[in-house]
Amino acid sequence: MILNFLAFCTLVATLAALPRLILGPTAADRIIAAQLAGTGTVATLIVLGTADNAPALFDAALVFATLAAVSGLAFVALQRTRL
Amino acid sequence: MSLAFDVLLAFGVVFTAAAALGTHDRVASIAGFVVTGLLVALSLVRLGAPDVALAEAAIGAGLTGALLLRSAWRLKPAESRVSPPIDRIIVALIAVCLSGALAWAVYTAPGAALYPALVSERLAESGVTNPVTAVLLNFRAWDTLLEIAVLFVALILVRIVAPAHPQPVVLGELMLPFARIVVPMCAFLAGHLLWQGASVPGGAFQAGAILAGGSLVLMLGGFAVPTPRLLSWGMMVALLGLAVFAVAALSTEALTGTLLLYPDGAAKIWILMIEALLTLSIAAMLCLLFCGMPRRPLK
Amino acid sequence: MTTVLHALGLTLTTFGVSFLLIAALGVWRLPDVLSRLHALTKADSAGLALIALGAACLTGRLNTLLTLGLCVVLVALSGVTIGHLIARAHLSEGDLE
Amino acid sequence: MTSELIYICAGSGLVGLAFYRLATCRDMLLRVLSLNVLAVGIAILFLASARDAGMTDAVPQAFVLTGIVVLVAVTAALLALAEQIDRQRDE
Repeated sequence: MILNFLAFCTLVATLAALPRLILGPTAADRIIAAQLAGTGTVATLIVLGTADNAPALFDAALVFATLAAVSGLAFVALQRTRL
Repeated sequence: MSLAFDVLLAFGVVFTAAAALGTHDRVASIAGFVVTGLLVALSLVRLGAPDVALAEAAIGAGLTGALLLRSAWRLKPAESRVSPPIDRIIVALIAVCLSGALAWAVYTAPGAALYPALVSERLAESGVTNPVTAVLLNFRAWDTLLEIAVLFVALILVRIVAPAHPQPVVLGELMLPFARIVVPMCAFLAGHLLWQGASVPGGAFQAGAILAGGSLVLMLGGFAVPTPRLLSWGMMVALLGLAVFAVAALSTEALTGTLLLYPDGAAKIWILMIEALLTLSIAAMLCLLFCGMPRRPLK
Repeated sequence: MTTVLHALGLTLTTFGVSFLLIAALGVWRLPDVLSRLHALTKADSAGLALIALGAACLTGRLNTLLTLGLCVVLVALSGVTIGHLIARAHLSEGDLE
Repeated sequence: MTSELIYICAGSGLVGLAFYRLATCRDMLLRVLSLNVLAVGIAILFLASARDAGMTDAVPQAFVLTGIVVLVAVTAALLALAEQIDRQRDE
């Protein structure tokens, strides 16, 4: 029950990055928001995996973490090629 | 509590997609799209489809995001001719009706669950214990073969239309340790996903996408410059998977008399061999789709 | 022993989640790019590490520890690298309002 | 069944949103984005309707997985074509 509530809180934290993504005056702000949302989904998966006692979700979290790293890098690198 | 989680997640998915599609800032739309992909993957996990969730996170969010970013600066924004408000109101009304009708139709559709019984009945002889892998590479392997062919056709289209843009980027000193950890991790994770795909969520597509992500890190970090030579090697690898799959289909036809019906008891070996080569081939194709192909100079 | 581990796990996870919430608040409310970056890196390193440690305590299996550890390392590493790259790009552009 | 209903609403919401954007927008990148959102919405609808007593049918899962992989190929092809159109417009 507590873990379900914690999973809910992590999702809230993930979605709380969105205002910055929409408002954020510079591109850097938006990349920061996307990065935080990526971390938030990884955390949500870990907490969900603990709550449902499904360690298979930890593997999914690992995939999400890898892809968050790759897409974050893509954001920064492809941003710089234009400059 | 779990219901509140679902409601918040569904709301987040729609809201993020609206934010991504509603803005004219390129970075905001693409970042919004990537976050939408992640949230959709999360809701697919909630819907009990972790295989699809892995593929959506890896391909739908990660690689599509990178592709869109690559094109974002090459495509000029269209001249901002806004459609008249009356048109937009009509379109919005049609869209709302479409959504409502779709939701109502899907919700009230008579659920005739025909496949689960069939799949679980034959799962023991498929050679794997993950039903999704069994469907993809045994029961309906023909579809998967054609899907790889579709990927290859897209690759040929990209080759004809878009020349490669090798752009070395200098990103600073921290890139080297980052690539040194992340790229081996990607290779390791791809192998892990490939191997465990037989019994738990994972498989060739997810593994291929992760591998492509690793090589994207190499290219974006400037460690592997996509020279024409490297790209033609990539093309060879991309072809190899398709060729091996086609040869496997023909040899099963010769061995058992049916296309892609594996010989008794050897299904696991066949599936694993095909999947391993498919992983390499899918990774090569996704990479080539990202960086484009060199165009031969006209003589 | 299991009760202690369980309580420890719950406490660690709660701490990690509150780190994440505070970081999200920071990214939302802080005034400029560099301070938002500062909030983000806390979530990437401390928040997720605490959550993963708590999850490892709660599941109590050794093989999940490896997966969770790799997760933490990857997210922390990408947070560090991308934070550095964003800050560098931001400073070199010189648009420090 | 309620949680399925929630996701069915989300999926059809995505489809409606993508349809609206496809119809009103002239920007090529946003159109490709809307096409992706449309496909994702249909995937959610498909999987939400494939759920039965806590289990998700494997065949629709395989279909959606295939669809996601084909979608990225289509996206790449569309973007290549869009770039080509832009280049020809310049000349």
